[in-house]
Amino acid sequence: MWKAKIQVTLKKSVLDPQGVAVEKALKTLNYSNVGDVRVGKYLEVSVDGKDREEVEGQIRDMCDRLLTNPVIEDYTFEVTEV
Amino acid sequence: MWKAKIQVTLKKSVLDPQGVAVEKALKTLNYSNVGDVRVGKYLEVSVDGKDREEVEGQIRDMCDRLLTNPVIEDYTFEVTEV
Amino acid sequence: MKFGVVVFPGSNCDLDAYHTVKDVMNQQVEYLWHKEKDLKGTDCVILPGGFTYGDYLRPGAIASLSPVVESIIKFAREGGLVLGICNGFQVLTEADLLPGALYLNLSLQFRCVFTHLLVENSQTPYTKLAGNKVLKIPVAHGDGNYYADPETLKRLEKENRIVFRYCTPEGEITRESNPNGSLANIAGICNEEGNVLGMMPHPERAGEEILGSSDGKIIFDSILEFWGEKR
Amino acid sequence: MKQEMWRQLGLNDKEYQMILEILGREPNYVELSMYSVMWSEHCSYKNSKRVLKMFPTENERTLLGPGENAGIVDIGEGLAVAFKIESHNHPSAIEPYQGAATGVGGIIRDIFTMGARPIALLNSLRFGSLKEDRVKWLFSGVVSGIAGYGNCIGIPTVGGEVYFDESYEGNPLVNAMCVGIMEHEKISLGRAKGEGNSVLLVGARTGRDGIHGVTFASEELGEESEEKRPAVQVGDPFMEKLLVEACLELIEMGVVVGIQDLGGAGLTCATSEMSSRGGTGMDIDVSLVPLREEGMDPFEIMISESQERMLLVVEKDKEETVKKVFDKWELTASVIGKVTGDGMVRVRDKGRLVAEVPARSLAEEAPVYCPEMRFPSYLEKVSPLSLEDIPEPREAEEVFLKMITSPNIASKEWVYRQYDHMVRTCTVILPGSDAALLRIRGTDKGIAMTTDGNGRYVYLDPYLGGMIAVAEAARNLSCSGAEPLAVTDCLNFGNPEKPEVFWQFYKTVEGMSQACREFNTPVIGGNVSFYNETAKGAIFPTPIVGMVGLLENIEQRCTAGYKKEGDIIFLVGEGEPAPGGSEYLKHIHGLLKGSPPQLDFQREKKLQSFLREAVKAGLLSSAHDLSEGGLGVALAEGCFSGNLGIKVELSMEGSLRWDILLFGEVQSQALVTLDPQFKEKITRLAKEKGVPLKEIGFVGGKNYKVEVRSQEMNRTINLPLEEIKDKWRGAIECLVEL
Ligand SMILES: Nc1ncnc2c1ncn2[C@@H]1O[C@H](COP(=O)(O)OP(=O)(O)O)[C@@H](O)[C@H]1O
Ligand SMILES: [Mg+2]
Repeated sequence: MWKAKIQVTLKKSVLDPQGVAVEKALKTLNYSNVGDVRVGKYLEVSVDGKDREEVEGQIRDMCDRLLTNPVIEDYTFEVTEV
Repeated sequence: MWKAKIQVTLKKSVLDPQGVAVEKALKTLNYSNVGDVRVGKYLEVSVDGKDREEVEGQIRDMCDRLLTNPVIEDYTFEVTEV
Repeated sequence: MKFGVVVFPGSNCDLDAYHTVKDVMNQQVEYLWHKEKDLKGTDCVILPGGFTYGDYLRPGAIASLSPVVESIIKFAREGGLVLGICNGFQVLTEADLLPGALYLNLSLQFRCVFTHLLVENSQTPYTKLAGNKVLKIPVAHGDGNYYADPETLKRLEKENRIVFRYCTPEGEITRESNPNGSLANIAGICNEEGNVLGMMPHPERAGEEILGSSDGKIIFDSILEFWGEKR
Repeated sequence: MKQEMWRQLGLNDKEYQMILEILGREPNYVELSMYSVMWSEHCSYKNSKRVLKMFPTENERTLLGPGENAGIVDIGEGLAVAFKIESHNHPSAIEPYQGAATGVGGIIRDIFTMGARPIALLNSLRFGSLKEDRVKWLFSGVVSGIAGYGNCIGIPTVGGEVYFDESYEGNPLVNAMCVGIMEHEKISLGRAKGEGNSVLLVGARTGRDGIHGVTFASEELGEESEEKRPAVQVGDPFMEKLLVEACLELIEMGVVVGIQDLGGAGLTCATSEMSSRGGTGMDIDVSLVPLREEGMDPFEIMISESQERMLLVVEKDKEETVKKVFDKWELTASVIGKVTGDGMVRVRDKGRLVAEVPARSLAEEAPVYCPEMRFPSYLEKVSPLSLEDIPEPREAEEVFLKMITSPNIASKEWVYRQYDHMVRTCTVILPGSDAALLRIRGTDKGIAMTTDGNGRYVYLDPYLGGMIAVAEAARNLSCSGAEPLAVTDCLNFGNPEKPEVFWQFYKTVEGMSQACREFNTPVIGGNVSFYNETAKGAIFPTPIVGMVGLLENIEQRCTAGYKKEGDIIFLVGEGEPAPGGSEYLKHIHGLLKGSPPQLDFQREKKLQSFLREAVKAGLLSSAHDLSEGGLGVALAEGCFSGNLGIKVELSMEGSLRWDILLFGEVQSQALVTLDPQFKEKITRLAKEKGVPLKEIGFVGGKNYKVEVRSQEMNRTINLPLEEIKDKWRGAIECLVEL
């Protein structure tokens, strides 16, 4: 069994209204040292598979087909055996 | 400058309707080897701070006060210097 | 009696609550700006529906940290009447004035429909006149799925703090009548003292027959009744 | 300058020559970019402008016709309504949620720009077949995007339509309409008046989004569209909510000289249009524009389509007032320049001049074309239809069940329950009837609104189809009791450079114009969306008519659902149902053929006037027009929304077949129900109006029971309401959610 942890964020060039709102809120809470904030999605997917390579390929595939929209989002992920 | 990457997930005891939906959708796309899926939030926060310890303390603080709701959510994070 | 309707950036049912109190109930009402701590001597604070701060991060989360909420917490602890509707309910849980949390509807979709509510506790200031009635009141939200851990839930049940549950028009508690997947069909709860009520359905949208129901008025009538007796 | 340069930006060689002549020199890259976006089809209407002149644009009620951000109509007591519809098809095709959301955001800005408080949203949607996975993704994404934006900003989405047909596969249509209300004095215009006045940019920061978005909207969708993907933007309804409040507060204070939203072509469009309309110029400095990203080039700043921004012109000494109001709403307002008197738009970067062009040459004086037209050859193939093409089905009940579960007829509740249609507590007729109705606080009045457009009809006969779109909208309003006021339209077509497409376009507008004249409903604004094509070809020509009507007394209103047992059901209006272009023909027999139902304006106007008066006199329990699915479906819809059964008997004359009688389509007919005590009165009214009236049954029981009889045959559909209602309600959900 493998577990993939996937981070999805809006592309750099795309406006992230949530990030802006959270950044502002943190500043009102007196965290004046806060810079840029981005808010995205986080997914954990368990998959069966014979080796890392296969699993990574599949996860990439899932991200491209369903989990993200490349028009506005980027993603990264790590896979660990469990 | 430091960057914190924060993963927020629903607590195990809380039903995750998004996770269920994604799992179902993946299975319809013929990923029959998919097990449990959890969907959460991912945040990237840039902060200024003198050392790792201070920064980690602050991030924990932000998570407890605003970024997560302890009634339903858990979180983990990593901090890297940038 | 004097009501105060809180306005946050992104509130959007403030106008409706204001209208219902003023034009339907003929009571005094003032807007309370989120940045101000002064509650202007109001007897009942209404936290209206909407999307405070866009509901970004979590509904009600950012709003719960505002200056006006600081005053409302104090006001509530002193026994003041606080009614949180929809987003207002979410603010109240985020501010820890009410237990539990409201998160994503089970359907993953926003729902705007008329629901029926069984009044489980008619001893609160908000339900005095509601007997064991079934009220027809609409919901409109994406995050109304109520969650509390098992102990909290047990306590709520035991202390009779579940004020409204979603039900069929006949008053039966069924899965189909639950629009968001809420635990135990919970639509509204109160604090231990009963002076703070949070509810997902919108009584201010059901104050006049022309809008499809005037059952929401019973809640405002109850508040007035309670206030009259108290004085 | 190299040829590739302007061609890449979508300008042709002749257009480049024009620019040389206007400037008397070569343009630099900033200037070229400005021309390229302003002269795109999306901004300049260069292919459609001449044709649109056919529309009537005025009557005794219009306060403002086309040309500004939205048209305005008087509704009495010093009040007026502003409304407009707009497409966001291409962005929605590649990012359905954000594409649709930003479409809603854009149309709302068009309304409050005019000084009106937005009070309602509608949307008209078209998708391919729901059997396709990608269509499901598009459909659910678009609906949740509309919901996401409208719900958050707190404007109820009260109506619209959704249709599914293969022709829209790969190129869905997403048209959003917004209606606002205002006092006459508050009308504000997108005009830069007064030399020396300040120009302010307010709202969101400017980023690199949507660079060349209008060019993207003015091309067919294809492989390259994938490359141009950053054209899609993310909407921020929260920011827009604050913008609405701040701008309306400013307008209320009377300090706004001119105001315009930034939509397609961003700052370039706003500065040049405002100057052009005001007969002035502008001098702005892009280094004063608050940016979201570092290192943006002046040309990027000038054409960025970042959402949730507005351009304001105010008197010099009012700058501080503006800033104070925007501060309160936690928004930024930045002075970026001033109004000048010489008609030039000058753009500077830290003082250095980077562009200098005549405002009018970008806006009003953009090139205008007369594309070639040709009668489409497909029409010869699809027009003839004979009854022999349509085998008579054996089972009436089976056909009926198939009809009511067709996604085009099934309940749209799956869609509208995701929209907050009640916020602002003014929605008196909720989604599910023929038209939505809103009360107007402080008056007895109500305003009704609807969107309509049957692409299939228009495909089969653009002229007739265009007329029907208008007639149907007016009829839907009349069913609620409202008097039609005016029209806003969104014309969705294929590539206008193809002569057959342009012929469709021309004929449709001709038909719509004719109908608008007949109903005295001028077109006060609208939008054209061309290039709705994929490799498989163009979409059905799809004009969407958004219409608003007035009810003087909101107590005198009517809805489509049956109200009580024992009411009599009447079929009113003249007309013979026909199979051409019907849902029955397509869904049951798989045919797209024939002529759409005929439309006779005299009959139609009589029917509508009868309906309005009957509602006003309080005679009717319900009123519902016949549309897709014909009589059989209309009868059922009354049951579904009223939760009451019916018993109906229809006798057939002549050569009409039962399936055509029940499911053929027709214009100028409606179903009304009423208490038996009003029978005499309604008969008298119908006679007065010259409208035939036929009693066909009554409301009652727990079944939908409809019997068709002739001398030779007898067919009965007798099904329990509860069962068929569940099927009708669940059909779309079933298809979308697997
Ligand atoms: N996309 C949509 N958004 C909101 N409401 C919709 C939408 N589609 C359909 N509706 C509502 O569903 C009801 C039925 O729609 P439709 O069958 O198109 O009506 P009609 O044929 O009378 O125009 C109407 O009240 C309409 O406003
Ligand atoms: Mg209709």
